[in-house]
Amino acid sequence: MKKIAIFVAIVALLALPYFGNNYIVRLATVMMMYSVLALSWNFIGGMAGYPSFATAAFFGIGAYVGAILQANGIFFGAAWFAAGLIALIFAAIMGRAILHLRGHYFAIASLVMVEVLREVVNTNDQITGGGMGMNIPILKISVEASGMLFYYSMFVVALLTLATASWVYHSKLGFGFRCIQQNEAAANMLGVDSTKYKTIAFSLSAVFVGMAGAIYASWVNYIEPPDVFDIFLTIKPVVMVLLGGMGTVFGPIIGAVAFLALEEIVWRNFLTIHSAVLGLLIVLLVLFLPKGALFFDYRQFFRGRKK
Amino acid sequence: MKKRALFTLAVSTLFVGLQAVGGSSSVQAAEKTIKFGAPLPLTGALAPEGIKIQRGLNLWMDTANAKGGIKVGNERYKIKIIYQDYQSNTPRAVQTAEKLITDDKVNFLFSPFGSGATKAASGVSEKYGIPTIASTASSEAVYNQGYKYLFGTFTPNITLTQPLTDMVIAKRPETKTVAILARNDFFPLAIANVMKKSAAKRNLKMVFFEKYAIGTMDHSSALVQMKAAKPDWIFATGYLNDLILIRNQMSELGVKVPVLTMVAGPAYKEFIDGTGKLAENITSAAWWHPAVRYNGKGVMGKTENFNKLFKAKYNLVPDYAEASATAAGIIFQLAIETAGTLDHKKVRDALATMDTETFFGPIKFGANGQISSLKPPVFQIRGGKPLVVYPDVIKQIDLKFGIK
Amino acid sequence: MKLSRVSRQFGGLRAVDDVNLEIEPGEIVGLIGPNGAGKTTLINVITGVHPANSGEIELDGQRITKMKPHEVANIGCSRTFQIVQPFPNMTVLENVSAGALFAAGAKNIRESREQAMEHLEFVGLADEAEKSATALPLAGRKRLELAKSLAMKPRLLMLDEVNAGLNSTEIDGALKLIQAISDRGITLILIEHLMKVVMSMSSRIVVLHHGKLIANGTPAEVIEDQSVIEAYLGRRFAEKMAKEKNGQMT
Amino acid sequence: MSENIAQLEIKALTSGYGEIQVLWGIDVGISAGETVCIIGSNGVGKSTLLRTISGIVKLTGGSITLDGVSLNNATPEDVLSAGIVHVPEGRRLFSAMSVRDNLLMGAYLRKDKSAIQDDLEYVYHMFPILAERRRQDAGTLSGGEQQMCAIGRGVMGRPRYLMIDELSLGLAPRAVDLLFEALHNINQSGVAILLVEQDVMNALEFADRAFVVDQGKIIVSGNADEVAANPLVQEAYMGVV
Amino acid sequence: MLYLQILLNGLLLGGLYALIAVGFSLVWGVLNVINILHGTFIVLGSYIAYFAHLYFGIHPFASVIISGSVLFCLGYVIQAGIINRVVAAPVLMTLTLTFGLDLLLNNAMLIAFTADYRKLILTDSLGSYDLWGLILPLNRVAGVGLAALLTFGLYRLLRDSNIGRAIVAVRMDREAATLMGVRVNRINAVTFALGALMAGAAGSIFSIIYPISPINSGLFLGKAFVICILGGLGSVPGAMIGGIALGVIESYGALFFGPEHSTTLAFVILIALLIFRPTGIMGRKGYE
Repeated sequence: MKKIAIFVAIVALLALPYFGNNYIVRLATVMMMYSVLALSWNFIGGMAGYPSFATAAFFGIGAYVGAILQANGIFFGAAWFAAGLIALIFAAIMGRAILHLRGHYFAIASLVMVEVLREVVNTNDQITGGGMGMNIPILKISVEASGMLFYYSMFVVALLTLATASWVYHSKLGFGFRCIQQNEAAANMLGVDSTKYKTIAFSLSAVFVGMAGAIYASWVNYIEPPDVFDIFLTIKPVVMVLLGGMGTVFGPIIGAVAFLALEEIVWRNFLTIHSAVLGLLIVLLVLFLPKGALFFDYRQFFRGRKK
Repeated sequence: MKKRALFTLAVSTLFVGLQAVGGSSSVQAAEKTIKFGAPLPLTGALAPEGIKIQRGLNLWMDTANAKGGIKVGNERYKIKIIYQDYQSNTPRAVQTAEKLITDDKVNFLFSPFGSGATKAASGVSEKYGIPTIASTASSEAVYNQGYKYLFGTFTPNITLTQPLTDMVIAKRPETKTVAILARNDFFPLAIANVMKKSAAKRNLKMVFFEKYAIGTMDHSSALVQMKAAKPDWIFATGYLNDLILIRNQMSELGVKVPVLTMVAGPAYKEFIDGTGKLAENITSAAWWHPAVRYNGKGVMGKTENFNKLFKAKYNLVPDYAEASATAAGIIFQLAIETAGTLDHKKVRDALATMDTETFFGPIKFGANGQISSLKPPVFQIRGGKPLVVYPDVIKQIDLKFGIK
Repeated sequence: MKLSRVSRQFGGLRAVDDVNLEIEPGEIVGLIGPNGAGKTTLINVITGVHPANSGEIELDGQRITKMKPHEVANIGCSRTFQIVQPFPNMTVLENVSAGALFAAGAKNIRESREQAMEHLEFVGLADEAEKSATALPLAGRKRLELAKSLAMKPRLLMLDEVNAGLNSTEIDGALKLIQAISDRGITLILIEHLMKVVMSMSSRIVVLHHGKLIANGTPAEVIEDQSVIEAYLGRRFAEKMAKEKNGQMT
Repeated sequence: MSENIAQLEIKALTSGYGEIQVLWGIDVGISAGETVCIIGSNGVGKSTLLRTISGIVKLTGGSITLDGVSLNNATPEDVLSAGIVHVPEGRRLFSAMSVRDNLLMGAYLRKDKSAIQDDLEYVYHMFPILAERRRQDAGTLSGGEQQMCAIGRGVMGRPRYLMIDELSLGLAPRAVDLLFEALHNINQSGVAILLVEQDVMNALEFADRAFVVDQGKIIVSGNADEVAANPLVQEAYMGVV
Repeated sequence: MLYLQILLNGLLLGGLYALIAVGFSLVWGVLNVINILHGTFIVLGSYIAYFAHLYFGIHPFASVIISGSVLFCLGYVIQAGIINRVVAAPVLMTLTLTFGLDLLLNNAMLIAFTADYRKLILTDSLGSYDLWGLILPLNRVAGVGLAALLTFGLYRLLRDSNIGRAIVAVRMDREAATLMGVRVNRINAVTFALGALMAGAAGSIFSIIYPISPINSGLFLGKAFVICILGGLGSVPGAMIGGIALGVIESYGALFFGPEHSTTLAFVILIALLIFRPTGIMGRKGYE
């Protein structure tokens, strides 16, 4: 049942560019990007239970690494891959430094990472263009072809993230994350090397986001620090995961899709008050459904038959 | 369970409401309309600018529609501008532009705010071949991308700083040194760099050149250093809030200077309101000023008429951003009426060959699409009003020195 | 297991004060003392939660003084908590398999589940395997805690107040279980507030008071020890008892 | 003693935390001005009993009444207003607050400013060391002084019933003697005292009556001297008969 | 002289920063809630001062009372009505909630007041005073003086009043406070309201220094974060020391590294502090 559903979904998404117009494809690309962000945050925030606000930092790193490499003539695919790698290394190093903090302190340390990086990029204008932003070489292919290229690229990264999430969830690693999330001291006593596990979770939450950031940069052709180190990039995945269900495999994706749908509808119809409507939704969500709006249905759906 | 039900109810009510709102607006298409897309930063850091552009565009739309709309061949079309907020986020501006083209199927597009976002979004309109007018982009880099469908109403930045420099030196030959404080952001930095060039050309010595971060809440360190350098001329760039703060702190710290130039802001009423007496004698340059006098074609007619209509609608004196937005609309209208069709290619050609005059000034685009005919005025704030000091044709008052 | 001159301070308080102790393989050692005597702190020191400020700890000749908790766990030294700490959002089986997976080196989750199931059967919780850990009553949770520790395949197991809060039938069950664990050759340290419980089980009893080791001997020796009685029942009660005893003798 | 009519009446009280039941039917009655001690080993529910009376823990069955008025659904604030003050285990002083501020917190619900001042003087008189250290942070006091401060804080609530959890825990004998002396004085002023204590002999010597709790039930009760002689007491503590 | 002047500037800036952070820190320390709304509260205070001055000619230093009271009430209602429902939930929940509320309130302000920058201009500005070459900007000095007075007032309130002691007590030991008869929910609401009051008062004072726009809320919030970590959480002296430290660091940072790097410097110091000394300069000991 579960496998059929996933298969159908993948086929439908693969076929999407042949049916939808450019705007739909663009929206679908955003959806894939959101899924990557939400799934990634879920590693550290949902599974390991550390309230990370560093997503925008990884995204920005990815975007700038990808942009700089491409500006220096590196093939775009290689640049994207390298961007993910650099984000991963950065997360591993920073994770070592800040993962001993707990609760609010960790949240803020991760948030401040975003601020520091934005300022660093802003002031190193020799490499990054600083406040002038950066242009990424445009691919010499047709509108439709480039739309499809970025859609499929984002799709592949999303699938990769999902596959990783699914694997982690069912492996020793994910088990360890869940132990840490529920009781770190007890997990330690059971032999979980929590420092190592947390660092892995943090790194996992960075690598795909870094790639997505790089693809995004190529896609929009132009990036500037406030846009890729945007605090909303940090908050949105959290809301998506809250919406879909923390610490689950598919929850983040469902949350991402739901969030995008809401965002689009609200954005289109409430020109001047869309952020208020979004705020209201968040408030309602936290007050009435702290476990995730869509948490229960699909979980039952997937789990029900197994036992 | 109860909570979930409640939430579902809330969300579904919201959805129904949304659909209702979304649906109703697209129903009445009985009369013929031309759709213009305008991605604007209506929220976020650039919201004040976005709202200005919206004002300018709305004035054009309402005035033109009141006169029957745009005449295409023998038919008259009503103007409909579809606004989309891109939340001051440049990539979102790109996305929004594409949405307007493919989803809302607009006929023509206005650019987002500023050079950065315009440059980023221009790729989209070029891709789809949609004629696009940028009302607030001045950097040549925007127009030198080889795009065919992008036109802009602002001359290059150097046209602002060069006349200013020439004039200051002509009127006050003892001016030898200049200090620049620039916001580390696309346009402010660009204009600061151009100023540096203009100053170098006139052999002014640069005694201070610093950038400040976006969101800086205190300029006292920079100002104290600047004061110690004793410049003859201080040139500060940034947006309204930065410049108001800088001006106030200059006064607090007793920074006195013969010439103080600020870009971009002093032309705005909010700047003069926000600095009061301290605004006195600040010089600035902009692409337009309400004191200019052009015998314009199109629905606005003369500059005086535009000023009057604007005042009547908003109870405000228009500034260059608002005027440029209105002008962008009129330029579109003139081009469409000349072309006599809505065909993108033909309207584009009409724009490229346009040679006319509007309340905004003479309109003629260079080969790269950037306007080449405009002579931006230099002005100085005197008695709480920005008065033109250059060019001589429309000069209202003589340049005065000394800032306290 | 050997502790030499182990101390741990919190601020000015010496929670564990210069403790020397040797434990032979297979022994059941009762660690007792009144409230706040430093029993749990001593366990925390051994397991690396609050590393010792001074002194050395060895397990089978291996120095573990500076090891982190998970490292201590991985070399076969496990414990239960006084306040039971199951992972609340996991099933009973998952809780136990965590121990098998991380400390006992089960190859994969399936193997750890199989091992876990054995341990659950051993402690008599096999029927509750799929229940949520929080759904168990207190006695069940204590058993779960035991199963978790056993799943780690420990050489040395420290049981922190496994009987606290249980009624007498439950305690009897627990004691049988502890005996069975000991029969497997696992060295046990029983931390108990109650002498009653440890009396029957322990081959040796160690008494802590104010962080200091005040007695170390067989149950019979310890129970007669003046300082132990004083630590437990208060000074006057001890004096009274001593007087009574003297009275009987003379 | 037994002719006194119990005013704080606890009947068939059950309570616990979540699904874990700790108290399994406690019956205790305490009259005005009495001193009662509750003894028993760790984890048998003594503290839970006090916490249930003071309203921190909700009772699940039975009843608590004071002068015939039910306190079953009372909030801690109500219980305090009714004149029952709870000095919790571990003192629970506000460690970064001065001694004086801690004492004033005890009088939080009272509005009678001048009387509060008088009571403050009374506490300082009772524990001169607190007067000396009134400006010092409570966290810097020694264990004995902290307990004095905690009791003083309790007294500041003008209790009719003062419940003290683990008076002598971790304290030097000299301090314990001082504290008992103070409790005696407080009792002399008409305050009933309910003491939970592990130092059995001290407790029994101090109290009029005693209860031994084991596994959430009262297993022995009666006159303090009788209880002291009961071999069950020693068993409850040390497991020896 | 340059260094001295910059020190003075830093101290003055720091005084304002302290006022930004003190309410935020209090709420964080007592309720364990990161109040994202704080920046928006400050802006709202500024608008109140602006309109009070525009329509009634009230000096912003006097309108501190008005904006403080309005914000106090608003804060009380928001806490008691909304935030209290999840006050015990994990960090993520309360933070997301206040983030949502902030979107709501900030957007409401945007519609009500537009994003246009406004600035309150005093008709009788005090100007500057030249003290042997050291320039004292008097309006700002007066503003900082008032800020210090307000901060000190809060400090005394927390130390000397019954309700203040209750707030501190709740912060230190919730259950023990309950045993003293403190109604924790009410204290939570009062604390949040006090935090909002301080934000509103700060807004009033800032109205003569900073241009006013809803857009500015993020700036204030960012500073509050940094100051809290610098000074340690939940204590008034901590917020003051953190604020002054940040002011001085930024001022000298701008001098030595250039103004574009001064905020970066502050953040770098912050991250270093978090890594090596998460309790802040003051450590845990600092108390109201």
